[in-house]
Amino acid sequence: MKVMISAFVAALIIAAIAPAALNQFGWSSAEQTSSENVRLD
Amino acid sequence: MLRKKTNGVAKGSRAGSLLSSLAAKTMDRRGFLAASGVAVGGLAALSLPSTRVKAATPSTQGGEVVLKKSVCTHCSVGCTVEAEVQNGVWTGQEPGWDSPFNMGAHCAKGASVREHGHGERRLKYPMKMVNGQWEKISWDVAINEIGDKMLQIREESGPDSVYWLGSAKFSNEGSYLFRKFAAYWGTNNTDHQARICHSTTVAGVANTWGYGAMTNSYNDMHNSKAIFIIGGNPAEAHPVSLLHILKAKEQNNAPLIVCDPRFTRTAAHADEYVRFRPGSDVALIWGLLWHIFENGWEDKEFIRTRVYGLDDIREEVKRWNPEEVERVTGTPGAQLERVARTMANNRPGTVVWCMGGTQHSNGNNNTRAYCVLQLALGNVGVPGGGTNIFRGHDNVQGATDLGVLADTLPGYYGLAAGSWAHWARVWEEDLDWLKGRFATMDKDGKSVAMMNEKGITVSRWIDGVLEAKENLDQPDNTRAMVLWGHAPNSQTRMLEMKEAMEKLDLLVVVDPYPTVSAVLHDRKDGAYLLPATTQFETSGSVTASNRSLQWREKVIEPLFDSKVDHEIMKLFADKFGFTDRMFRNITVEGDEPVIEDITREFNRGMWTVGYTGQSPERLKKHMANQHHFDKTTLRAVGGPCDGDIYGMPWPCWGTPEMNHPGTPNLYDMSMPVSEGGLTFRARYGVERDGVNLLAEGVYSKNSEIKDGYPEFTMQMLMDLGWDGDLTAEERASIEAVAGPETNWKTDLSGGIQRVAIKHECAPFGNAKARAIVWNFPDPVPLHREPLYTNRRDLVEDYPTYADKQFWRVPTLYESIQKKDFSEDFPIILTSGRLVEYEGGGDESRSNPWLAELQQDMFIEVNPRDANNLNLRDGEDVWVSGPEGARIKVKAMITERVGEGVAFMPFHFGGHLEGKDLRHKYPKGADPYVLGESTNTVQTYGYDSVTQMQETKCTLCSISPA
Amino acid sequence: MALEGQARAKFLCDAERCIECNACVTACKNEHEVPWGINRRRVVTIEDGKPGERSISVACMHCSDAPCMAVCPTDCFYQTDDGVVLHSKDLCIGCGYCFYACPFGAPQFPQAGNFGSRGKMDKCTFCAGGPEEDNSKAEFNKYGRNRIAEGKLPICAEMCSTKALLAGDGNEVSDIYRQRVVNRGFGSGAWGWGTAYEKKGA
Amino acid sequence: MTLKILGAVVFALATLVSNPGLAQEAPEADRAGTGGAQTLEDIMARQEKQEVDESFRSENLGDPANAAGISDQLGTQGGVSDSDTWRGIRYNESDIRTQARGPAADVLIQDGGMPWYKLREGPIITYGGLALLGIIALLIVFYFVRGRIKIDGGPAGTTIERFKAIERFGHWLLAGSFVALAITGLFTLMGRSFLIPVIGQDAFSTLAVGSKWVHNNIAWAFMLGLVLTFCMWVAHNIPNKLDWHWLKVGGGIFTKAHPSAKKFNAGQKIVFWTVMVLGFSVSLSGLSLLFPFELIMFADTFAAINSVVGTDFPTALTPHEEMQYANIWHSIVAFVMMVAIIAHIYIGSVGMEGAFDAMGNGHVDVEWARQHHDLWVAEVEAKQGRGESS
Repeated sequence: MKVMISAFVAALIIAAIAPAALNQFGWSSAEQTSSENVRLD
Repeated sequence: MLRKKTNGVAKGSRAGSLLSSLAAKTMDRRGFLAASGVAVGGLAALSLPSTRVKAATPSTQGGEVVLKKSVCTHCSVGCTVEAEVQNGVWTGQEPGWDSPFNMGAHCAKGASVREHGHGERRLKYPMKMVNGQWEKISWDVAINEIGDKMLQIREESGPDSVYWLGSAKFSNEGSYLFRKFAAYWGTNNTDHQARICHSTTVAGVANTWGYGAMTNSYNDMHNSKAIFIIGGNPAEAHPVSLLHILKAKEQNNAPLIVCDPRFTRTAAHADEYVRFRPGSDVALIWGLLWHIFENGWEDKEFIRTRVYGLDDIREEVKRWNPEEVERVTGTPGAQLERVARTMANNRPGTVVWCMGGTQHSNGNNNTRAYCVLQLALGNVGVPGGGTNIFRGHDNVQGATDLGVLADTLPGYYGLAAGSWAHWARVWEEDLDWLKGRFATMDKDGKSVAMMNEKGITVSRWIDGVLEAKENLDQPDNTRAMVLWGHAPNSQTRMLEMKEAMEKLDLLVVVDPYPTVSAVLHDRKDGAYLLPATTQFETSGSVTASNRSLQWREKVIEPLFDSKVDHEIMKLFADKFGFTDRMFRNITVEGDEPVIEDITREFNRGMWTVGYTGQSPERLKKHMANQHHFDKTTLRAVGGPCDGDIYGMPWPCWGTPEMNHPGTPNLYDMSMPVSEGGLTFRARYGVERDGVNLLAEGVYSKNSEIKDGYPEFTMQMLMDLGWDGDLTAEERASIEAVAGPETNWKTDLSGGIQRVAIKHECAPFGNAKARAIVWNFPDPVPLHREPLYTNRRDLVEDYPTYADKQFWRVPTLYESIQKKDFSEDFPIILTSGRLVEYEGGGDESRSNPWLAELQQDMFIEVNPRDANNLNLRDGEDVWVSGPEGARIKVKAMITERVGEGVAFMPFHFGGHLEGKDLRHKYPKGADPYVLGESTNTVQTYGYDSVTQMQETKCTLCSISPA
Repeated sequence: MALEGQARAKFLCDAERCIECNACVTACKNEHEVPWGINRRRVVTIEDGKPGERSISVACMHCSDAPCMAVCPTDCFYQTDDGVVLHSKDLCIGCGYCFYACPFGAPQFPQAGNFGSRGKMDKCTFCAGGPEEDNSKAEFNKYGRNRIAEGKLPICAEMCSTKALLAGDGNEVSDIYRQRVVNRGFGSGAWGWGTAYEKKGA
Repeated sequence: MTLKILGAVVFALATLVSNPGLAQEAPEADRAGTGGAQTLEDIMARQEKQEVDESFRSENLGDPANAAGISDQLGTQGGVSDSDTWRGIRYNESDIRTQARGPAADVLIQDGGMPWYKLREGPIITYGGLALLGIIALLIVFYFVRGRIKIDGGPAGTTIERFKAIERFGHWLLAGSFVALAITGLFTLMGRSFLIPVIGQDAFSTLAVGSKWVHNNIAWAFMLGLVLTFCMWVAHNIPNKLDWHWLKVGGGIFTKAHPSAKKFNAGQKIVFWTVMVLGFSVSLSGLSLLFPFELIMFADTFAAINSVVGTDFPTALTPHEEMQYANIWHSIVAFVMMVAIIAHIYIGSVGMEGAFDAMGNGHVDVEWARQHHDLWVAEVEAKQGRGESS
């Protein structure tokens, strides 16, 4: 039983950190649509 | 809850009733609108009084909305900008429906000018370079340090070693004050963008028939039966002009003919596209005229009565048979025959040209050739005809008229003793004191007053710095450079400019943006950036391309720590100690001269071009009643401006009290002068080698002199017995000037002009237009190969000029052309505009709404060339020029350019030979978009009359990066 | 849907007139403070640089029977009585389904990645705002200015440099376009170059 | 790749059944009268929702080669009339350039939207929903017919470790996230039809935001669990002839016999491979939805199928269409998995005495083990025996 619970908890933890981790890549449309000659700051 | 909102009667039914009511209310005018090109967009405003109800705005809180009228600060069409201002913040921009120029329309730039109210990337404070870093300083410190340095240079090298470079972005008042300022400083080393824009036009056209400006107007093109555009891409450079061009194309079924090396956006809408080799304009025009003369399509009566010297043209044109034209231009004879016939069968036709024609080492020949074409067809001085020369900047026409030039005082008076005397009278200045401000130099034995010598042009200022002292016709090199509203990347030879900037003792930039001048050089000190405002932060008049003046209201207070141009001039005048003299007749409130007083002052002196009738009061009245003016004739129908032409296009003769309406179309004899009619100007005497230069028995409507006549003088009035019409005051004022010698240009009372016009005569006389300009290097316009040409076979037949010294600097021609670069640099390089940006682009590249649309500098290459050079679309390439510079840009592979020709836009800057200079900008003042400037690889080459730079035709090589 | 005689908001772009000046694009950005990377309207050029080059300005077409409305999992779209297709950013979950469904690529998203959220969808409102109270600050912040409620038409069409972009009641718009074509006759390629042959030049 | 092919085939079938147009084909119209333009028949046919072959328009796009030479009269007009141009735009056949940099900015018009929507709202919801209800009903019936499968002769009392902690962790990671994904997925698919009428839009929107967040993020846990379990159990799940015998007697469910099996019997192997194959596929399509425009896979899948099967699936797909396919495929696979897993849950819990312990605490009754996994028990004991001796 403990194992089962811990697995569920693990699933939730993974879900929680996933977006934070992915957002590091910078996926805003503004960045995606500006060339290397642009500074948007 | 959403349901409630959506089905809610509130929004739904109101909007519903809006659109349907629209339909109802506008039935009657739909026909007109559809025809006039005002689309349904217009329907809303025109049909709904509620459009002007300002209750509803973005933020309902925060005070009521004030509507301010200004004029777009980009190109020369003069689109009205309607700004909504809420407690000093520019919150909204509405279409200027009432403006006869743009009828609500804008291009990408005009539609985004509200960004000036944000000013994110503006230069925010005065800055000083301290060992390589920009540091914030106060205005006082800036003015003092700069002033002291200048006075020291003046001490050591004379006033001519400080170069005052002005701008087409000044208002008319700013321009006039700037030229006056240079005069009070004591130099003619002052100039502005017109030099590298339309100087060859002004010189060529003015010397052909009197005035160097657009003869008709954008609106007048509604009357054109044919439109011939050469070396211009209005669809990108003057988009709103297409509103008028397409109207003619659609309503009159007028053929639109576009001659250009590129298949431009304009060409895409043309009926006829003539592709020709860059730099062969004269050959192309003579090729057209060959067919016209062969078939006798010329207007013989017009030529007999109003044109001088066309026979010499015929001689030259005989050489240009279709075969030779095709050899030189690459254009098939059959096409030119068809174009010639089209122009002959569709009169009146108008000719439009822009930088493509002017920016050549033989640019003055091009512009005169275009004029000759129109003269031969009898298309000048008629509605729908003329030469509609589109100027580039919002006030480049005004800045030219008001003399921000190295070769003239305001009003094209020139630099002769008499000219100075005239302006000294206007300024109520002691002429000898003025003379004392200028240097004199010993030139081969005799001493020359620099006061009467043309200055160095903006295109050559770098040579003023780099050239050996002894080669210059001035006491010393240029040591201090003031770039007051000028983008250096709009000029060629940028590597040498970098060197020049570094050699200077003092570099001063006065501009709303840091510009490339802030980053191009590697100076450690002696450089200053002073934040000027845009024209939306002040008021004043601006002259559109069609010579109409419009009044700008102040939209917002100056942003950050920036100051308006005329205030900065006043601060320098204080520093140099001639404020009291310079502002003798101009009220100064705090540090800011009163704009209206400046307008009134030039009203009192600008007799030559008729800038005398446009008082601030009349200008404001026109702006307030824009909707009273006819959209085609530009004449007010009823209302307080009844009979006036919108903006009183110059010449607006006489004093404001005289109430002249302005001149819609130059040289149009079908109207009396008092209503805007005109003749060709008698500027070159009455006869030459026994040939009469005056008009032959033709004259403007109701003229009391039924023949040609010279320009008016007091003597002439007396001879005609018209002097009785002068008032006592006028007579007194004339006596005070030069008695009987006083002429229409120098009479400060305007009496001579008033009386001449009372008798429906043109004050400047009634003469013929000159097909040959005997005082130019090529009296008959000749084709001359560009300095950098890959057609070596043509160099022998059509060589360029001999090297010569003029405008104070040695200028090279044949010594460059002799050398053959075609081996290593096989591709012809030309340049031009993009719709999103303007000029050097520092302003427009700092506007995110525009910058997002053009993020990468590129070069257009024809697919065949691209494949031969193995370039790929969108990838980086190196472009190298014959003078050793190279730039890294993206390749755009397109059939827009023909084989062997490449094109680059000139708005980019901030990169140099592959290096990104962003870190050198003052913090937070770097434009959103940076890129290489085409002018880094653009080469040497200057017009033989005006020193116009050659940017439209050089050579380059391209290779993958 | 719309009743008999009911006005229907429509855009129409006259390709004979559009010169790709992008005024419609910047006017839109200006009016609604649209951020970088979001394009409520765009201009596309066909056969760029070749004979027959034409440009048109495209945005949300405010379809009578809009696919985006049909597919939205939260049913956040609604249509005004003028046929303007609007949506509620409060209900939008940023799933991107409207983008899959839209034939014209009108829906835009602040986030390029779909994880977490693509952010609230943004698109052309025909300058008619959103569900909030007309011209309220909330409405402006979410959807931009509500010109329709101010008695004006979409800014992109009002500022079009050559009046190529028409906006308003569908019948009005098409009438104007028809009259233009009639005015052009066959002269300016309204039906292609072939028929134009006799009319021009000689 | 094989998975993708499988996917496409299933999808193709789904499309066929869902496409009303194929039911009745409109008669080929004679368009001579209109010079090739559409006729009244075409319009009427379209209004009657018949399938109209539009190639007479979509392929009538003019020919630049007809253009007069650029320097000939009206050479600027090109060889394409305005109506050709508009058709080109309508069928997204035009060669275009735009300065807008957004994704798919160069797609002018894509038609996939409505078919995708119809497929989603129609067959997917209907058949998918029925499948779920069906399997549940089936199991209930089965329960009453067969009852709970007991251990013959009752439990022995002594237990034997069947799954180590890490194995169970992997299983529950997979299982837990799958259930979450299934439920949130169903919200997104069916919420508008079934929940909004009940709880209203605002409440549902909140719920949808939440379920979307869970769905998008817990997916990572699912994929991790998938990998873990695969690595741990793939060795035990290679099919062999024992499985053949096991299947022949139907696992002995009805015969009450106990065909011998190793750690996993054929039934469990089927579940294993179903989960692995479909789980992998659903993850792929999920990722492509998670990163729009980044993972483009259907175009080359279809190309592969076409080359193998000789079908002609579209291979020039707009990003929109890619995502439509991904979305549909995602839900189809998900439904198949849900059906399988529901059955698995039944047999692993109420369906069979002693089965749950295996994943519960990992220790199962020896007797139960002997009956269902005799060979495995033998193996284990042999190991232990050796262990004692050595």
